[in-house]
Amino acid sequence: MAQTRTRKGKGGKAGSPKGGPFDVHGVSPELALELLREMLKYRRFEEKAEEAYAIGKIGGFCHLHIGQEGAAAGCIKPLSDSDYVITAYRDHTQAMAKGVSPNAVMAELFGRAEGVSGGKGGSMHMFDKSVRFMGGHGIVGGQVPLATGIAFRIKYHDENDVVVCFMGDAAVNQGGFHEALNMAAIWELPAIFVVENNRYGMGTAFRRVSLTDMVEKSSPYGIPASRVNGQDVLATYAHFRDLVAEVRGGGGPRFVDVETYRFRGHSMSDPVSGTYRSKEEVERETHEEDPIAILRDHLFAGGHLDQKGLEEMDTEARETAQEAFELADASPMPGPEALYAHVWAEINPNGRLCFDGRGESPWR
Amino acid sequence: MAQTRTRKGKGGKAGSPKGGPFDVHGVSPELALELLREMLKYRRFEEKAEEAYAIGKIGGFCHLHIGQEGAAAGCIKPLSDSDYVITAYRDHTQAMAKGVSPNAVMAELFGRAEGVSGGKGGSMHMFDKSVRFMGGHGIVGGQVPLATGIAFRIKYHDENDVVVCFMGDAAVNQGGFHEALNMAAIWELPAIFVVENNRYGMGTAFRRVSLTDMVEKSSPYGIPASRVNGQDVLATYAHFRDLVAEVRGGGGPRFVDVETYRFRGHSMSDPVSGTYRSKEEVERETHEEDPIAILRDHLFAGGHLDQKGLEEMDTEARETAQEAFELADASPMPGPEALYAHVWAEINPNGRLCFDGRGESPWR
Amino acid sequence: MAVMTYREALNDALREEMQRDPDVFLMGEEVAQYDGAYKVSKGLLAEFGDRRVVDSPISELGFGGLCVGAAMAGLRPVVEFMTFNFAFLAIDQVINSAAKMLYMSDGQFPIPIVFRGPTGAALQLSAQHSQACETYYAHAPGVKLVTPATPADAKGLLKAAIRDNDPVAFMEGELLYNFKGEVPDDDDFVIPLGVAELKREGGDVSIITHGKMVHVALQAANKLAKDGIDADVLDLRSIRPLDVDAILRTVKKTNRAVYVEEGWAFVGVGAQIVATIQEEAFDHLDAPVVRVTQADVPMPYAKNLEIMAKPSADRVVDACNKVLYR
Amino acid sequence: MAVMTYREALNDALREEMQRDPDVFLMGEEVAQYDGAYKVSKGLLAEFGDRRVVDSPISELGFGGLCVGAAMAGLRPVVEFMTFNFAFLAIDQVINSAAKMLYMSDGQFPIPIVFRGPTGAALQLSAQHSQACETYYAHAPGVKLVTPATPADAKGLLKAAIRDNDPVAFMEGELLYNFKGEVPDDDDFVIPLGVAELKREGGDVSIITHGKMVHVALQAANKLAKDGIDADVLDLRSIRPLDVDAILRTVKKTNRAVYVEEGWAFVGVGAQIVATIQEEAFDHLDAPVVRVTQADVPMPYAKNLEIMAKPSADRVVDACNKVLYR
Ligand SMILES: Cc1ncc(C[n+]2csc(CCOP(=O)(O)OP(=O)(O)O)c2C)c(N)n1
Ligand SMILES: Cc1ncc(C[n+]2csc(CCOP(=O)(O)OP(=O)(O)O)c2C)c(N)n1
Ligand SMILES: [Mg+2]
Ligand SMILES: [Mg+2]
Repeated sequence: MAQTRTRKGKGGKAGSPKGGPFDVHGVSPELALELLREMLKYRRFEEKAEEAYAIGKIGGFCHLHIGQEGAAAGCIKPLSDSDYVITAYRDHTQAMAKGVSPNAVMAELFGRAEGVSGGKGGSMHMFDKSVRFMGGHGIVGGQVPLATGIAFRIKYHDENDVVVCFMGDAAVNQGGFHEALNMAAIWELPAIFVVENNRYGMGTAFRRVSLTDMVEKSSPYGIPASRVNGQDVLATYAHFRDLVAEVRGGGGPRFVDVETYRFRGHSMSDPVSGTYRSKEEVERETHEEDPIAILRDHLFAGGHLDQKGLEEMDTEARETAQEAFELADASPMPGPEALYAHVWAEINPNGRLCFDGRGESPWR
Repeated sequence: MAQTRTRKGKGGKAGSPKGGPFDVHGVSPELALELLREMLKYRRFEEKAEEAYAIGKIGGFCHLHIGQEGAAAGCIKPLSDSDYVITAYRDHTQAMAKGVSPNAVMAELFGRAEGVSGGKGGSMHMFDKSVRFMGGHGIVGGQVPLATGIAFRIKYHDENDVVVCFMGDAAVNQGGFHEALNMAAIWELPAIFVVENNRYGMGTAFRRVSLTDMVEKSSPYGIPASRVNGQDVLATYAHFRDLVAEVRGGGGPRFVDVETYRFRGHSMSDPVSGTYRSKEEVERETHEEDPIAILRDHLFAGGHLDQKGLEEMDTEARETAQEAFELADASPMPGPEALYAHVWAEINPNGRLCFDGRGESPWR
Repeated sequence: MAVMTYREALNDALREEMQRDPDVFLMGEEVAQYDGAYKVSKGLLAEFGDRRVVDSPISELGFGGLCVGAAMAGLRPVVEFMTFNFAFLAIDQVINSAAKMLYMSDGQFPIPIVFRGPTGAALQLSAQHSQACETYYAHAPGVKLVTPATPADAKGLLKAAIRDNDPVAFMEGELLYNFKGEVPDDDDFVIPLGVAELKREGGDVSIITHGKMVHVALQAANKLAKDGIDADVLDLRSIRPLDVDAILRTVKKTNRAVYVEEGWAFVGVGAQIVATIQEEAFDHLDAPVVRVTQADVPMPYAKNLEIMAKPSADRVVDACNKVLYR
Repeated sequence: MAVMTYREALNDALREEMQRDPDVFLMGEEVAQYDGAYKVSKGLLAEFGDRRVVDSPISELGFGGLCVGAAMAGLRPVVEFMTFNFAFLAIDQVINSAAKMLYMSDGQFPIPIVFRGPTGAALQLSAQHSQACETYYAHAPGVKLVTPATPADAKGLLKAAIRDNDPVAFMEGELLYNFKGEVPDDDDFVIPLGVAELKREGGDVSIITHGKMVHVALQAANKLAKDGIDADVLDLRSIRPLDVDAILRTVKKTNRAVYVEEGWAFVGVGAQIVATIQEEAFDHLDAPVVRVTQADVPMPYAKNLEIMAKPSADRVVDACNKVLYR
């Protein structure tokens, strides 16, 4: 990874003021090391997925999270097991951050039976109820009302959990976002709405489709907004640790602009740079704003990590990714019975549910 | 009409400061008299519609504008003929304010061939292209994107017109409102979005479905917002006169909270008061905040009108309403050929467009 | 047996299911403080409080989606759409979230939700408030579609829909709410989805229908009876699951069928029923199946035009005569 | 005749119609600066500028409705939905505004608009990105539905759709964009809506279909030919208006028909075609019409399952054999 510089003029709690980043953010070096380990794991995983896509092991759309690992690690780390996470289609690393094994994510990408969604969801639709990872949704903004409903359930049962809802910067132009935030506000639901603001929705720069800053977007609902530098995982972690405590305490919903950058194309078919962003911009960001490099440098500077330690960590991450690849590749395709499985939750003994005339469905 | 008191603490340009309301608002007494005449016309018209509904001459849903006449008169008066107006289902008086004859509106309510929409639209769907009255729309919030499109057309052809889009306070909770305002903002379209804020969407008080004030609703789009007392038609007129000039000059869109009150039930089937607002509240508002009485008192106080003049004006308004009733009642039902007319704009000589198997359509 | 209105029957079903299962809640516009735009939820706020009877903003996409999310997390929402005409705004969440969630998640997230409200025309509500919406909810696998015609069915089917673990679109009729009929007193009166009911027994022709049109079909059957024609009237009650056996039974008996549908014919529910009949009872048909539907126009406001646009008993009689070659 | 791709043909049609009529403009996500998510609008921004080629925010309901409003005010918008799967968010404006406006306004406001984009599945895009959406746009009167299968049709029909004064849903196919074919050079090459094309002439059985499935049907016909069966392949090209005469012509010739549809069978376009055939050619049918469709499941991601879910030439062959009682 490249040399880094701290992102400037972005507000929030970013940067390395005196006292050092660990002290300022109240993050122990151990935890910081753990965050680095995770981000490296995500990075190597996504690189492996990229590789697998290139050789045709993965199909369909595949949206990598490379460059944005700080959001997955920093926002999700403060959550407890019973908290919920939901996101859009760029969902591999959030799934892993919430506890899904890389093997199950990779197998899903390969469309195999051992995938976390049985091979039926694919890249955009990772689901794991056991760790309360609620998907993986492909309609831009569609997960925002869903998240609000999960938060509704938490409040309905007077539970202590929170839901973190990720979305891209383009999702705030969807009407459903506004409708959902309004309801979260009036009913004081325990939801944190997180924009992974990578500045582009596909090829459209956020500033071309909004006259105002991201943090303005929750103001008509009276939802407190904040901004944090997502490339600084320590700041992100600390920010979410505090927010989660507020929301868990009954403080109502929050809206957070997590500033980040996508180091790859929108999906595998989109070039890294081109019509909508310059090669220079991408190179500068990749060079200066890599969340992994930034944290590595902090840890080096604080003496908590050395090159050898980093290399060990990286080797481990690469091995995890490689293992995921191999297991996925060895995992069987879903059996033909999977085609008709789980279309319906119940068999109605009366009447017919399936109408393709093929005679192969269990729901005749 | 009852005695009036000026609405307090509502910001905007309401009230009667020294200099008198005419001077303050730069409205000539003649224009003020004209506004009074119009509001009286709307009031008597709606009362006549109420009567006609009660005896079964009008069917379906019928949403009266009684109490809100200040918005129709004050917001639309500053427009020129080539400007556009579009609104929701509570549309009778806006149609008249934009130039549709009361006769054509009443005939539409009666479902007759001479109705402005040929009897096919009814109360909720008044349309008159010749005066650029663009409807009459029944899906809450649905007219807001449409208005934005009309504004798009104005800018596309570099014309000098503006579009005024009315909506109820409940419409701001529709996602389409947000999507449309954002586009109006980024493309600097000549649209004025007007909330006729009567404090209730059907039986739901605005404060129950919003934590913030109405004027906050356009802030994420960077659209300047303002508020005016819609029961003070002079203030409303002056406010819109100024806004229209700004927008016509290329100032981009505006958002206005016009504070008003509905003196009747939501529609003919909804009681005037009951579960969601008290009898006392309705009586107080009707008593103290009647836009007609407020203007009348100003005109009396300034010596521009006396009781006799008022009575003449009122008689004229009643006659207009009565004539509309009688003409509507005498107007023929649409002929049977109207059933299939205007389903399609063109006959495609090839292929069939109509599929009801009745053999009566011109679009076979 | 108690005699009650369709509205009261729905209200009973909601109340009983909410009493039975604390995870059932009702959300929609005006359902709580106002007791429902059509008073279907009357008294529920008083009994269950605003935690379980929730007035929503006018945000169909938002509260529709919110309830799908609540169902993902284990609740059993009943969503009231003031009418299905407004639910076009929410249909993305019905199709793309509710219908597909279980499948995409390989069975992890069932969505036990009911979307209910009136479909079709009332009186002179014009084009944007009078559309029959069945087609939009019948097409996609993953959503059930239920269309009760009587108070007893309203109660028994709504209870079944609420207990069902799949998303159910439950389509009522504004013009049915005041319709009275007998309803069994049994607190556990549940009518399983997918069972059609032969509302009238006859041997000459099969009138097959669903929802509000059941009453039009029965009227037509009475008229035909005076003319010596004895019709079966089959009420499908649910469109998915579909009681294909009952359809085939009546068609194989009479060899002639008419489908009556409130909405438009083109790619309507009736088109599917016709297709099913000809696929599975081809050799039993003595005449093509004829459909009686709304005129293929948006619903006009004017009283006379609206009457012309709607399907009528007379049109059904004509259709029956046609398939009987009379 | 030039040989070009379906994508190029669409691009040509857009360019020519924009040159021809200054009121035609294109709006959608990524249509301008990015040259189109699928590059259909390539070069149009450069030629026409950002007044007429407009990148929208991801606000389907908003820009769909905006364009309907622009059409009310006299422009002729072409709306690109990145795919029709995302247009569920906008369908309220298509049905409740675009389809009903002319009628509600008694003919005052025609809505000359084209909503275009891919429908149905590409490769492994999973449930939320692979739905065939025809049913939702075919049902309501007031909207036309066009489904070109070849480059020539893509060009000629898109030009017709843009010139048409009614709202047109114009459904393309992601998997068709690279498909090559001959396209007449004529700048005024317009194919009128409502004219089906007999893509292959045969006398034994009629394979009727639309859109992408035309190619599957032709494959099937080739396989059948090897087996001595000669099939008609009829491409409807538009679903509304529907070339009923062409359907009846082929059915009356062969007396046996198969409908092939990319999407689901239940209340699908095929159901309507079956209903039309049995209503109007009942006595000419020697066998029930059989439909070949997507499996009645949301589209799965896994490659093998997706292949199983889609209609295939082999399934069409089987269906033909079935109606031929072989
Ligand atoms: C409703 C809808 N419209 C369009 C698309 C196509 N699409 C997929 S991702 C995307 C861009 C989203 O950008 P953003 O929200 O910023 O998320 P990012 O990809 O940057 O993470 C678009 C337009 C979609 N999936 N859903
Ligand atoms: C999308 C949609 N949802 C619900 C309705 C039913 N409805 C008609 S008017 C109305 C209340 C609207 O209130 P508001 O916007 O404040 O306007 P007002 O009636 O006060 O003028 C409702 C819920 C509708 N027409 N459209
Ligand atoms: Mg983005
Ligand atoms: Mg209101």
